[in-house]
Formats: sequence, C-alpha cells, structure tokens
Amino acid sequence: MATVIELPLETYAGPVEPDWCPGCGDFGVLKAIKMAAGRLGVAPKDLVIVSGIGCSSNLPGFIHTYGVHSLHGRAVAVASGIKLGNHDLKVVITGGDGDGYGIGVGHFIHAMRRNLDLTYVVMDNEIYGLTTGQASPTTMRDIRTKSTPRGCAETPINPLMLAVSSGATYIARGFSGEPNHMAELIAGGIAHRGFALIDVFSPCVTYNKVNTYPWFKQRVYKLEQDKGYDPHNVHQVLERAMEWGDRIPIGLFYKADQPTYEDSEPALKIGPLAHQPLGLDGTTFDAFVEEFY
Amino acid sequence: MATVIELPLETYAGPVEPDWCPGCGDFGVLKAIKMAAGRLGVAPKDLVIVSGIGCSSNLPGFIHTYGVHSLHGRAVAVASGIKLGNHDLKVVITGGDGDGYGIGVGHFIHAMRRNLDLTYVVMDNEIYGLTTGQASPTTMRDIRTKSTPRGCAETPINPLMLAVSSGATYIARGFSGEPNHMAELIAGGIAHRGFALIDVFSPCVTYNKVNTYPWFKQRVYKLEQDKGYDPHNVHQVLERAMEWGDRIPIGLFYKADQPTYEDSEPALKIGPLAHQPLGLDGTTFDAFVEEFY
Amino acid sequence: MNEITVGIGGAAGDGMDKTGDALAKTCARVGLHLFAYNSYQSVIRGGHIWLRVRIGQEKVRSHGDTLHAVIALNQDAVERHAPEVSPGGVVIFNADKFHCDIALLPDNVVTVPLPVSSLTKTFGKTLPVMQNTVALGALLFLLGLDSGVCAQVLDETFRHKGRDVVDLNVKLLMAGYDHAKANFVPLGTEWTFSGTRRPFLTGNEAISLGAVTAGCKFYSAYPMTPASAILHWMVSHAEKSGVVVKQCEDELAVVNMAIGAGYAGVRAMCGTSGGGFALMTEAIGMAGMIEAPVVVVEVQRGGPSTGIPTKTEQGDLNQVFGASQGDYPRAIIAPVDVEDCFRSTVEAFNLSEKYQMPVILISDLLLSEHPETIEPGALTREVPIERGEIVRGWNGDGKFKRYAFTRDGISPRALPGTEGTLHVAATDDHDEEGILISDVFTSPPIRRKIQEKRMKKMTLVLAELPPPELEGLQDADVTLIGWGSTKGVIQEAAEQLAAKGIRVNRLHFKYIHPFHTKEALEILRRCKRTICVEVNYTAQFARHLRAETGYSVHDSILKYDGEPFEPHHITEEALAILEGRPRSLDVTEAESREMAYHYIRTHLGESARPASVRRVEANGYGEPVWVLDIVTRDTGAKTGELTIGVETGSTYNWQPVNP
Amino acid sequence: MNEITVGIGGAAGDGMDKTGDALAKTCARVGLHLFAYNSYQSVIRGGHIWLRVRIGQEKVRSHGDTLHAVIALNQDAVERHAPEVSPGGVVIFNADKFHCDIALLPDNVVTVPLPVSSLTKTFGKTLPVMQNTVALGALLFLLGLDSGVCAQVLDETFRHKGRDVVDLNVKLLMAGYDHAKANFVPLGTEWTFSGTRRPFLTGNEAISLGAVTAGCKFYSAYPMTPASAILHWMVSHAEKSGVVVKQCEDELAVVNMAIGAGYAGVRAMCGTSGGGFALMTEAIGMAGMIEAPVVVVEVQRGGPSTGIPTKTEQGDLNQVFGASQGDYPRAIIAPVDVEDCFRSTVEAFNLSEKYQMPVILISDLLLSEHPETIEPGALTREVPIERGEIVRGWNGDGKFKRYAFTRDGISPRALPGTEGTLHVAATDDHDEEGILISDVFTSPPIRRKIQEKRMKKMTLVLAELPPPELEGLQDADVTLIGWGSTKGVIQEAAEQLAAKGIRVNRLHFKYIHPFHTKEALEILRRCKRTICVEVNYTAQFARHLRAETGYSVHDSILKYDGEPFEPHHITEEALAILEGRPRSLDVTEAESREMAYHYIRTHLGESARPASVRRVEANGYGEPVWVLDIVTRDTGAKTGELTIGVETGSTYNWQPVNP
Ligand SMILES: Cc1ncc(C[n+]2csc(CCOP(=O)(O)OP(=O)(O)O)c2C)c(N)n1
Ligand SMILES: Cc1ncc(C[n+]2csc(CCOP(=O)(O)OP(=O)(O)O)c2C)c(N)n1
Ligand code: SF4
Ligand code: SF4
Ligand SMILES: [Mg+2]
Ligand SMILES: [Mg+2]
Repeated sequence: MATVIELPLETYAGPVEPDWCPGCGDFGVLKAIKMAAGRLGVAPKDLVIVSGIGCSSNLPGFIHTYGVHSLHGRAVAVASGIKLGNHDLKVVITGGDGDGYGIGVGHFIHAMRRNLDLTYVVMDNEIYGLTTGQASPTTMRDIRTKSTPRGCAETPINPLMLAVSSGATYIARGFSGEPNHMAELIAGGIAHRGFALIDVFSPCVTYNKVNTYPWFKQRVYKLEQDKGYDPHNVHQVLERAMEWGDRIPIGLFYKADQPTYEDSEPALKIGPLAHQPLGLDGTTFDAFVEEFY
Repeated sequence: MATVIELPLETYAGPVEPDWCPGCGDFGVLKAIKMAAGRLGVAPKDLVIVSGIGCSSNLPGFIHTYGVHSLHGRAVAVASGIKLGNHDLKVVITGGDGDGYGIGVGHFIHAMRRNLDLTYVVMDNEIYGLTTGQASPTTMRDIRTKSTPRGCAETPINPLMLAVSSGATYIARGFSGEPNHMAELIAGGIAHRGFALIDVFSPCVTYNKVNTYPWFKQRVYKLEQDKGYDPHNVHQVLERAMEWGDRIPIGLFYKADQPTYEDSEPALKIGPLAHQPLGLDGTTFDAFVEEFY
Repeated sequence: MNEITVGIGGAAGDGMDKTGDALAKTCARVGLHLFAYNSYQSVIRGGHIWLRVRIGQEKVRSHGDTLHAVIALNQDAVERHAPEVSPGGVVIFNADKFHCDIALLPDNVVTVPLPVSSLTKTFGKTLPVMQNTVALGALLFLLGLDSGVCAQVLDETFRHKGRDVVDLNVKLLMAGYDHAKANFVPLGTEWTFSGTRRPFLTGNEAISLGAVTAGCKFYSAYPMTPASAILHWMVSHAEKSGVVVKQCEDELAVVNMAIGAGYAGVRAMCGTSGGGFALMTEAIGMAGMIEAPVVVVEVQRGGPSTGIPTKTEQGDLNQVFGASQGDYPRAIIAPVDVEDCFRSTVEAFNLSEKYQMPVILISDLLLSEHPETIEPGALTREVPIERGEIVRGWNGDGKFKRYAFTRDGISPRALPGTEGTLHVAATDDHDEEGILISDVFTSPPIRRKIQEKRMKKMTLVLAELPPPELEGLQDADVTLIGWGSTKGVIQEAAEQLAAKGIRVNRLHFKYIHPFHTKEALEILRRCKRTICVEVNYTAQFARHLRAETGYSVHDSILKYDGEPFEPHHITEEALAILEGRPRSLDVTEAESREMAYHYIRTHLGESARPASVRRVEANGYGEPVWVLDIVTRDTGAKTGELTIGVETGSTYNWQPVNP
Repeated sequence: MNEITVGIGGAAGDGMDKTGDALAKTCARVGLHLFAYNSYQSVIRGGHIWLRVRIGQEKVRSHGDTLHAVIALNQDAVERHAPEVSPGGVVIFNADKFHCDIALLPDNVVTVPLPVSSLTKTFGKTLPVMQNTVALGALLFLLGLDSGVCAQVLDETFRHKGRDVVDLNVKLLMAGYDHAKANFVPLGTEWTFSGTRRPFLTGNEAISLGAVTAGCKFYSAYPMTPASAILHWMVSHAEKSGVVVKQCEDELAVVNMAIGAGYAGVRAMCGTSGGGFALMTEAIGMAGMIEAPVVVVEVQRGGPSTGIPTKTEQGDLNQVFGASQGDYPRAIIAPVDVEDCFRSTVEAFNLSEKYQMPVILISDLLLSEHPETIEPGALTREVPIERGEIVRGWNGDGKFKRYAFTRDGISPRALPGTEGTLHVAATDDHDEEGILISDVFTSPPIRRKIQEKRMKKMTLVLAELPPPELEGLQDADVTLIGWGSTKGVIQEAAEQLAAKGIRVNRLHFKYIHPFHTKEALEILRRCKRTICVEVNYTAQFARHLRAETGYSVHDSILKYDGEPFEPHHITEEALAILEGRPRSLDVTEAESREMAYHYIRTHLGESARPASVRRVEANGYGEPVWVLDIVTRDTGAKTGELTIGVETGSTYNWQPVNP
C-alpha cells in the first residue's frame, strides 16, 4: 500500500451549513466521516456518499465529495450499483435507523450477505426525525412517541446481531459524543475490504427525550478497553451485541477477512466497469449470434 | 382450555391435487399442516392460510381452509392484517425461501419484532422453484444455479439467527423427510401465542440437485434427542442455529413467553375488529368534533 | 373591509403554529370564516415559515391575494414580507430584536414595532417565543377582534401546563393589545359577529374523522408528509374510536396489512404520499384481483421523486390512474375541499365494500394540511354505511362460489371464519370457486369471463356516482375546469373575472375514475372556451379529460413551483389567455429577488440581503437579466452585485464590491 | 402449399422444447422462415403445453390460423387438438400409449400412429421422451424436410452428452422418418430451399444481444416470467461480454442498483414484468430527478396482479405511463417485433444517456418469448453508440453546475471520480449546483425553472424519434391501429382483409412517450374508419391515443384471454365491425368444451373427457346454455352431463349418469 497522505478536515468542507437542529448528533457523524476520510487520505473526488431520506440522510449535502441523496430506504441498493459500476471509488452509505433498519432492512441484510466493499454509517437516533418524531425500528419498548402514544409495543431491531447473522465482515458501534473514537471506527470500516457497518448512537435532541446524550454517556463503554475481547470470536461478538441496559458497548465488535463480492466478478478483474470500452469485439459478437442458428 | 377434539386428515382435503412435481418436499409440508391442524382440532373455517407466490405458495389451494394466495413476498404483511382484523382466526403463513427470506425479508423481521400471533412455515428448498431454478437467499455458497453459473457468491441467510435476533418467540426447523416430527413442530407453533417460525427443509427435486432428500437425511439430527439442550437459553439457541455442515439440527430451537402484539391493543380487548359494530357513539363523535372548535 | 389576510413569518421552531391557532380559533368562535395556509420547509428547525390566515365575514376559499398584516418573528420575515403588504396594512415585529428598513415598505403601510422586553419586564422570566403572544395581542386590536375570546383560547391551550403559564400568556396578549390600542389605529375592519361557532379543521382531520365515523377500524401507515397527520390523528384517537392503528415498516407492509384486514371483514384504510404510493401499487392491483375492499389515501406533494416534500402539487394523477399492472376495478375520488374530505371518505368506504375493490382518495398537501372553517352541520354522525351483501353462512346447496359470475359482476362475499364458504382468494387468476386457472388447469374462456365479471362492476360504480355539473352561468364565454383541491380558488378567480366583466362559469371534477364521459362531454360541447387549471407541469388532468372524452381544453393554467394558486394567479393568467398574451417563462423581478435570497443564504450567509434590483439588457435569447445590489443586513452597505438570468433562467454571477 | 403450422402438445417435462427447437433449426437452416409460439402454464411439471411452429417459404409474422400437423405427446393433446387440424392434415402420436377416437377427426385428417416400441426395440434402453424424436422424424418426412439437416442439429444439441446419445437420437429420428415414408403420403408441401441460413431467436434474446452490443455492462434482475430469460441469457454470456449480472433480493434493489451503476457511468439495464415493475416505479422517478440514465425492460404478462403469469397481454401501458409520482422526463418504447427488439434496445441506451433519463422498453410475453427467424444482417455489431457529453474534468472557471439551466435542458453530466465536478445528485429538488431547494433554502422560482429545465429535454427527445407512418394504401377505407408486439399479426390480418376486398391500411406505434401528436393526428384525420387492435380489456392504447391526440378510434378489437391474436381473430372481428354485427360475449361451443375440460380436470379427474356438445334453450338473458356429454377416456362410456352457461357465462351443473 502506498503511504497515506492525510488530508485536513477543510478538504471536505461542504457547500452549505447543515440544516440539523443545534445539538443534533449528526454533526458529530459528519465530522467523524471527514476525519476518517482525511486520515485515510481519500481524495474528495474518489469518495461517494450515498444516503436515503431523513435528517441524517441530508449528510451528503454538507460535505465536499460526490454524493447521491437517493430514496428513503434505498441507499444501500444505489450504493451497491455505484460500487459495482466503479469499484475504484470509496463508497460510504449514510442514513438513519428508519431508513436502514426500517424500510431498508431488506437491502441491508442482503448487502451484508454479499460482502460488497461498502461502508455503512447508520445515525441511529431511535426515532424518525425528519417526519417529526414517530417510533423507529430501534425505538425501545414502551417509549411513547407521536405514533406510539401508549408506548412502543415492538421489540427493537438489534442491528449488530442482524449484521453478524448476515455476514457483514466489519461491525462496529460509535457514539456522537465520541467523535474521535467514531472516526477511528469509520476509518477502519472504509479501509476494510468488505461490508462494514458502523451503527452510531446519534441523539435526536428534538424528538427523542429518552435516548439523549446523557443517557448514552452514562451507559456506553469501549470494547477496546476490555483486553479479553476478541472481535474474531463470533460467540463473544453475539454476547456483546446483546448487551443493552445499564452498560452498552461501543467500539469494534467484529472483523473478518472474507472475499468481497467484487472479487467474485470476472468482469471486474480488468478494472472498473465505468472505464471499460462499450460494445463487443467481433469474435464475441459473431459467436453470440451463431448460437441463434 | 377446552378439551381438544382431534380432526381427521380428510377434514382438510383440498379441492384439487397439488401441482407440485412428483417427490417435491412440499407434499410433506402440506400433510404436516393438516396433521397439525387436526391434532389441535382447528376447524377449517377458523384457519386462514396465507401465502405469497412460488411453488410452495400454491399450498393454500390444496387444503380445505380459508386462504389468501397473495403477492410474492407480502404474505406476512397480509397475514398480519388478517390477524389484527380478526384475532379469533388461526393464521398460518406458508411460502418459500425466496418469498420469505428474499423479497419478503423485511416483513419477516419486522413481524417477529411485533410478536403477532402468527405461524410461519417456510418451505426452504434453497432455490427459486417456480421461476425454474435461480439462486435463492438460502442457496449455499458456490452452488451453481441458473442465475449463478459460476457458483453463488453470497453467504446464505440464516433464518433462525435472524429470528432469534428479531424477537420471534417460537423458532423451529423441520424436514419434509420427517412429516410427523414436522407436524409436531407446526402444531406447537400454532398453539404458541406469538410469532412462530418453522423453517422446513423441503427439497426441490427438479432444480436443486445438491440439497436433496439424501443430503438432508445424512445430516439432520433432532434437537429433542439432546437432553442437554435448553430452548430457553439464547446462547445455546444461537450455537445450534449456526451449526451447518455435516450435522444440521432440526426440532424446536427456541421458545419464550412474551406478550403478543394483540395483547397491547386496547381496541382488541372487546373481541375481533371484524365483529365490532361500525361507527362511533354520539358522545365520542361529539367529543372528537369539539376538538375542532 | 370585512376580509383580512394576516401573514406570520418566522423559522421552524419559532412557535408560529400556536399563534396561528389562537388567532384562528378566536375568529372561528365569534362567527368569522377562515382559511389558513402554511408555507414551510422540510427542516425541523430554521428555514422560513410563512403562515397566512385569511379571515372573512363570508366564506373564504383560499388564502387570498392581498396581505393586510404581517407578524414577523425574525428579521428575514420583516424583509421578505414587508414589501408585500397592501396599502393600509401593518408590519408587526419585536422592536428589541428586529428592525424594518423604511425603503421596504410600500406606500401607506406602517410598522408596529413592539418594545417587547419593556412591555413584559414585570412578568418575570419570559421565553423568546412569547414575543408571538404579544404580537398576537397587538394584531387583535388592529383587526378589531375580541381579546377576551382569545384569552379563553389561550386558557384552553395552556391549561395543561398550569395556571401560571395561562396567566402569563394572557398577560402577554393584553400587553400587546393595550400597547397597540395606545399607539396605533385599527385597520378599519367592519365585522358583524354572527356568533356562529364553526369547526376549523384540515383536510387530513376531516378524512380521519370521516373514516372513524364510517366505521374504519384499521388504519395503517408509514410516516410521510403530507399524509402523516392522518396517522397522528388516528393514533391519538385510536383508543376512543376502537381503531387499530399500525405504523408499519414500509408502505408495502402498510397496504398489504390494510388489504388483509379488509379481507377479514374490517373497514380498513391506509394513507401515504406519492413516493409511498409508488410502493403500494402492486398490492392495489391485488385488492382488485382478490376483490378485497380497501381505502387508500394519496396525499400529493411536489414531485417528481422526493421533490419538494412540504410543498403542494396535483402531480400524481398519472401515477394513481396507472397504479399496478393490468386492468382491474377500482375508483379514484378527489375531494374538493375540507368538508368534502369528510364526505368522500365515507363514500370511499361504501364503494370499496359494495364493489369489493380498492378505492383511492387523492388529496394534496394544500387540501390535507390547510385548515378552514366549515359549517357546523357538515360533520355528522349520521352517515350512510353500505357494506354490500356479506354471506353469513352457506346452506350447502351447491358449492359456494366466491367469484360467481353474476349479472352485475358482484359476487357473494364471505369472510374467513364463516361456515360453509371456504375458499382461497388468489392473485393468480381463478375460476368462480377460486381455483387457479393459471397453472395446470389453464382456461382461456374462463379467463375471459372472469375478467369481464370483474370489470362489469365498473358500470354500476359509475351509475351511482353523481355526474359533474356546470356551475354558474349556463352560457358563459369561458369555462374554468379543475379537479380536486382547487375548487375554492377557482371559484374565487371566477368571481374576480366576473367582476371584470368576463362571462365565466366552472366545471369541477371530483370523480376521476370511473369517469362520466357522456355527461362531461355533453357539458363540454356547450362550452365556448375552456381553461383547465391545475397544479402540475404536464396538465395531467387535461390529458385525463382528453383520454376519457376526446375533448381537448383550449388552454391550461399550470403552476408547479410548490406554492398553491392564489385567485389572482388564475385571474391574471386567464385574462392573458383571453387577450392572447403569451405566457412568459422569464424570471420576473420578484422571482429574481427570491432567487437572490437563495444564493445569499447558500453562498453568502445570513448577514446579507438583496436591496435594489435593476433590469439590464436581455441575454442572447430575449430573456431579462437582473442585477441585484446585495447589502449587509445591519448597515445596508453594498457588498456586491448578483446577476441573475445570464443563461436561460437563474444562472447567477456574483461580483463582490471589494474582491 | 408453401406454409405449414405444426402443433406439438404435451405436458411440462415432456421435452417439447427440444423437439420444437430441432424442427425450427432444421427449417431455419434450409432457408425457410419460422414463427413459433408456446402456450404453457405456470407449473413445473404437468399442465398442458401447446407449441405451434409456423414454417413458411416467405416471412411469417404470427403463429397463423391453420393447423396442419399435430404431434401429440399425451392423450390430452390428441383429444384437444385433433379436432383443430385442417383438412389434409395429420395427427402424429405414439400408438403404444395413446389412441385417437375417430370421431374427433375432421374430414380428410389422418392419424399417424407410431408403433414406437417396435420401431425402437433394437436400440437398447430408451426413455419416454424419445418418442418425441421418432415423431419428429415422421413429421420431417410428411413435411418434405431434410432428415440430414435435422440429424446435424441433433448432433449439435446432444454432442455434450456423448456420441452414444447423438447416435441414438439420430436413429430414433430416422426410425420415425422411415416409418412414415413407408406408410404415409407427404402433406404436399412445395418448398424452394433458398439455403439462406437465418438466425432464429426470441425477443428476449434480441433485447439481450442488443444490450451487450450497445455496451451494457450491468444488468440486474429478479426472476420473473416472462422477463427471466433476459437474466438467463445475460448471466450465461456475462463473462464473455464483460457484464456484471446481479440477481438481487427484489425489484426495488434491482432498479436502484441499476440506477447506481448508471450514475457511476455504466450502461445499465434491468428487466422485469408488471408486478416487479410496480415495485420499481418510485426509483424510476428518482432517475428522472437526479438525471441518471437507466434502461428498464417491462415484459408484460396477463394481469391484473399475479394474473396469468405465462400468458400474454398488453395490459401494463397505464402502469408504465403512470410510473412514479410527479412529472419527469422519460421515454417509453414498445418494440414491434424480434428484430426491432435488438434495435430498440440500442436506441434505449442512447436516449437514456443523451438525455440522462430513464427509458422503458415495454414488451410482452408473446414478443419476448416467441422465437422467429430474422434476416441475417439484422443483427449487427455496428450500432450507433451515443452517450451525450460527459464532462471529463473541470477547469475551475466558475463552479461546476451539474444541473445548469441550458437552452435545451441538457446539463453537463459528470461521473464520480472526476476532478472538479463534485456534486450531490439529490431526489429532493435542487438548484443548478445540486443544492437542495426543499429544506432551508426553499425557492419557488428556482423550483419552477429547474422543473422546466428537466422537462425541456422532452422536446429534443421527440424531435429525434421517427414519427409513425401509415403503411399500405394511402386512401384505405379502414385503418388497423396497433402498438408494440401486434405489428406482424395485424399485417397478416390486413392481408386477409385485403384478400376479401377490404381497402385496408395500418398505423402502428412504437414510440409511446413522448408522442408524435401532430404527425399522428395528421394521419388519423385522413383515416376513414379506425380500428385499434390490442391485447387488454380496457383498450389502454386507444385511451392513450385519445389522451395524446384527442382522436377517438371508431372501434377496438380486444383480446384478454391470455392467448395472442391469430390473424383470423382480427380479420373476423374487423369484418363483423364493418358489417355492423355486434360483438357477442356469449360462451361459444368451442369455449364450452374448454370450460368443460377445466371442470373435468378440477372436479372429475384425468379419466374423463367431453364428448358431444349440444345447445339447449338460452338462459334468462339470452345467452346460450351448453350441455356436454362427459365420457370416460378409455371406453367412451357416458359418465354424466355438464351444463355450462346457466347463469351468465360459465356456471356449470354436473349431473352424473348414475348418481
Ligand atoms: C417511500 C417513503 N416513505 C416515507 C417517506 C417519509 N420519510 C422521510 S424521512 C423518514 C424517516 C426518517 O427516519 P430516519 O431514517 O431514522 O432518519 P432521521 O430523520 O431520524 O435521521 C420518512 C418516513 C419517504 N421519504 N419515502
Ligand atoms: C414482484 C414479483 N417478482 C417476481 C415474481 C416471480 N416469482 C414468482 S415465484 C418466485 C420465487 C419463488 O421462489 P420461492 O419463494 O423460494 O418458492 P419456491 O418456488 O422455491 O417454492 C419469483 C421470483 C413475482 N411473482 N412477483
Ligand atoms: S429532528 Fe432530531 S435528527 Fe432531525 S435534525 Fe433535529 S435533532 Fe437531528
Ligand atoms: S420445481 Fe421444485 S419446488 Fe417446484 S414443485 Fe417442482 S420440486 Fe417442488
Ligand atoms: Mg432516525
Ligand atoms: Mg424456494
């Protein structure tokens, strides 16, 4: 690998100020992504940030890279197409818990099975922010929201367990209150070959009055501080992924080396699809036509 | 509970012969469902079987009960509506691995979170049967199918782990080669209050030349035979759910008592929605209108 | 003057909704009519919100053309809206925080700067949003409205927060009221307070109330502007009305669950906007095929795609008409105003059950989110409930045929749980008993007959829907045509045109499918000149009308910038059309200011604003080019010049004064 | 006779495809033309499959009207198709297993019972499917075709299974050939073998080849009949053509991935049928909004909903036109025959990239799945590849504006990875740079201008598409109108009508959107009487035509039973229309037989069949009622009577002989 030339944060300064509420956890994520890209020295032109729809999904507009602000729940699919179209690009997906674990959970699970080289940062605020405060798939039981005035009656999604079950090869959790730590995790995910999930506790200061900064601050601890923790051991990973309540782990949960989907594609061996000449050579074309005789 | 009056298999004899290929695993599932309903004494009129689209999803047409043969991937959602509409009915969902774990995986996961009182029997043949043999989400790595001529490059879905992760309260696996055992599992699922998943190895004799009857016969063993196995212990459950290869467990993996979604709904306390009179009483209506003044 | 429009401008989070609400309730209780429209953005805090409340002695059907009073809650609102106030009007703001450059004021418009902190200094700790209440008090005086009624409204609004909060708010209100009384003259409104209390509600609220009144017991949804308010209403009234309200994982689940509930015998509804509806179409076809009743509400917003999510449009007609593959029975109804939302929802349930098919209610952001007063009697519990025949058992005389071929195409419906009527409802095509004709036992003649059976139902549906009617003069020179939510604004435009001596009438469509081709054509043939007014780019309804009747309207008036029509837009365009003046797509001076605001906020920040605008020579192809002086907000010093329209439309060049 | 139609009937799993293929290749290699159509069911084994292969000296454009020879591979096929053979024809079957009741045979039709086991007893172990090859041999002789060419085809087909299999098959072929030669007279075909080898392929294959020839590098799909064959072709040719073929988890992923790849600069396509397309619509609107190229193939099948999945229809026009909310630029192209599938796919890629928008190819089961011979030169590698301008870097002179307002609406496209052209492609509406105008910085004038910019592209698109043309007489009395796949069959019907002295011409539409309103109207105004022919219930294209032009066709000929038109259907209905005979929806005698088959198979099992049919008095509302004798298959003994049509259509009563 070539030596990395780190890039300063301003490299990625976006065209407009974020439209998030003051104090929104997403500011921390934006910063951490910039830090991660900078540390890895990824040029803005080589980075595509793909999002869905939601407060969190507005992120591509606030950073100086390529971006697709796609449809609610479809970011992972769009990003997969981009990656397969040009695998020289670094493709980072950003979005919310509703976007990724609610409407988009099918793409999420199937993308992990594929182990495409994508980095997925989910700004998990346990609420639907942009639509003004309904329950999300990570909303905890009994929490009252605009759509659950009697308390949420569903078990929250456990994204980390889903990720382990479905074949993601890099699984981490960050917290907006720890942007430096998060930046490390995101950088690790981008550098990792394969599907990387970074679930981030990114508090919604406007609509989630339960899972606030203090709530998380009191509870989170870093896996890295536990010397016995082995992110290659699935059993340990599952154990920690189930931990919730007074103590909630953040950090790198799991990492595995597996071939990526791109590795399996013969068409990608000679370079990105987007750079290949169009059309068929005469021999191939003639051979194809001959099959019809 | 009232004493159960068992019903004979013929109670459920369908109007037409199944259209499955001779030897298809789905015959065993059809029989097991009839046996399970019969053992529980569920009257045909009180049973609704909801399916998606696929060979396996043709099942409701071959049994004498109510049925909805819905859309590819949507059976779980349709069934959820039926159950909420009339929770006096027993609602069983049947379908294929493509239907349930592919296009339908989002509904699958979210329905489990809800713990609605539904029984979901997935005829898992590791292939798309009706569309003539493409890879399914449970197709094993490297298997060649019509759509993966160089071998499947994706990690198969682990439905049992997804179920544990997502809050299903009854999780089992059957095998078409063991219809009696399967019938027990299905009966257990129907009797269980909450979401029950019964994943069934149901070989496709036409398109899946790998995961055949003999292939499974050689590998499956019954969890029930392992005295040390505790279906209430999540760690053990996950351990077994990950077991795949020379030995593959079938049987009851997990069972938990949790309130159902129906329990949480005040509107259902007085009986099924479908039986309630329409409209509002005068006091309620007037109070609602008064809010607009 | 017995009609007034008040504008309240600020940012999201400034608490404008409460202020607007208090004003509106005050008016509605004393017997005035109201129509409010809130222009907002897809942002939780910040942005620019612009609420207009039109108050009238008589019924008002749009937010109107004229702005009489502005309450500006931030500096942006002062600058952007002061220039829009009509002579005799006022601009009210908190003088402690904001100022109004005199140059912005049109002739005969005065400012009402409120010294909020000095007025409230004896009240103890106050919050920034309390400036709103002071301003509201001042406004009440200026409009000649009763502060006592408003105090009562505030009491009800804040009661749950305790006596102290109520008292504080009433004091704030009176401080503003008294200050205005002491220092300003009223605007000269002449009200006769009939005292008739009227309900004041949005289209979404009317749909929700209509649903539960009609016996809706199941509502599923996934949040989506501008349909979310139905979800919120339903869930907050669920327990009392015995409705199961389910927020689902996505719109696919939403519609499939509702269909499941409908099949089980429950009146079920679901709601969404265009993007969510796109995900529902496959299942709507399923409902048509298995003949299950379901009501789907599609509240349109600005498209395409995510588009302008908090803005209005009537751009989803093509989508709703084209929903799902193949031909299947269904109805599409576009309610025409808030009151009609209530009625149409009841009707939708009846049609969906009688004809065992999906019914789509197509509304839009304007209709669904704007509140207006309606007549007290319009909301009634006594609505017709027609379910069609439901077989409650089967005597075994022959096999039960769920999809029996009947003369009218309506087959006997039976619900799961019923003895003797067992069957499978299949999306694969099937015979009368429900047995598939798609697999082993394929049968072209049965397929032909069952497709005819299903579609036959449409004849009856059409026969029971009221045909369109020409409103106004029977021999007018011009007919304004519209559909759905624009009925009121078109009516007001027609009145304006009539006042200008134009002989105009109106033809408005509510039933989109099935369509009264014969009746519509009879009317259209008698029309001399038709202009179709709609809120989209391609004139989707004019196309639909042509598709259904072969009749081509002479002209269209289209709007697709996200904001709803004001009557004058229609009036002016209609006059231009009648006078043969071509529609220009050039950027106007006012538009260039708005574009400049966008450029400033995205590139220059909050501290600048556009000042004077001048037109320079046109660009290469005859379009105007505008040059705007950009000045600092505080000193008014010029910071540069912005050129707009260099290339067609908005291309801007920015030339700072001292580069 | 220089035109023959052969029918091969059996069940799924009977190996008919191989037999049909060998016959077809044989003909195509000696210079004959072919058109084959396979009628099958949604079942993996069993059901009733009915393959027709029409062979002609000249180009044949449908599977024709007349059946000359049947190869029956099971008893069902004998019974169902023997009655359909025209005088002079033959019914070939394995006499060891099946028999043909003489009463079923029309005059002058003979049976060719093959003593398969005695013919093949010296060949060692044979399999049941080998009866097919024997029958094929017999057929070749009867049709005057060369067994040597066919032997060569079998050689190529079975080579991968080893020499022994090839030899066995050739022996089987010759056994049948020689047996027929010894015992039967040929049908009297008069061929001139031009020797021109012609490719023989389906619409799906032509689309696939067209795609890779045009430079398609990404194809995503989710299996769905009748589009799956594109997936299968693409994936099996992926490595050689350097295409990434991705089977996804659902159609939502399919289309979103394709759009992602298109955005990244790859020519990307995806394909599905109606139900899958319903799931794709939201994203198609996204492609319109972010201006990303993508080609979507929609292969229609019988709807609504899951419908009749293996049957054809042109019923998804409404859905395709109405895809997604709001107004956005796009094109819809309906290829008219197999050759055109190749051409249209290339065109679709060019349009999608030049105009940066989604292009939808709308095909149907008939077109996509039927194979026909086309001229050798029609498939060429030299196709135009027009990508439109792609910015390969930016000099920094001003900010790069991805969505710049330009005169023609086409903005500079830049691909991710390019230096200096960074931007966000957003589905929220945006300004020229891509900055949102939906949240903080809302701007009605920018919204207006950018919507106009996007839609402007449509003018150019239309200008480059060839307008529709009137084919045939310029002053005909009748014009047959159609769209998409029906071009060939309409042409043949027109020839039949002309032969009957009707002065007829044709107007066929391939470009559905944008539409050549002016040119179409010019033609239509000159037409005296128009009849629109289409394969759906509600005449969707006639409605589309009226929507686009205001022109209402005089009559429609519609078919919606799942089977494609045969020329005589059109000819007969057109004659009826011209003679003023009303279309009857009554069940015909032939239909009553088909309905009886369905009843027998679902309720009585395999051992019965319908025998004589008689018409009894009509039911209450003037429709015929048919009574069919049902007999046992082996003895012919009557087992009961089935009454069809008691209530409107198919209601049946079953009266067993000995109850
Ligand atoms: C198909 C569709 N359905 C619904 C919506 C409305 N919608 C926009 S954002 C959103 C949820 C946002 O929640 P999340 O993804 O958690 O993001 P957050 O705002 O909390 O960051 C929804 C439901 C949409 N845009 N598209
Ligand atoms: C929206 C949609 N996409 C695709 C299809 C086509 N389709 C029918 S069945 C099927 C897959 C069946 O596989 P599975 O669910 O595993 O059932 P099996 O046939 O193997 O029992 C597909 C893709 C469809 N009916 N609808
Ligand atoms: S609403 Fe919540 S998630 Fe959205 S910007 Fe505000 S704080 Fe952040
Ligand atoms: S194709 Fe496979 S799954 Fe389908 S019926 Fe045949 S054996 Fe069963
Ligand atoms: Mg969220
Ligand atoms: Mg399967």
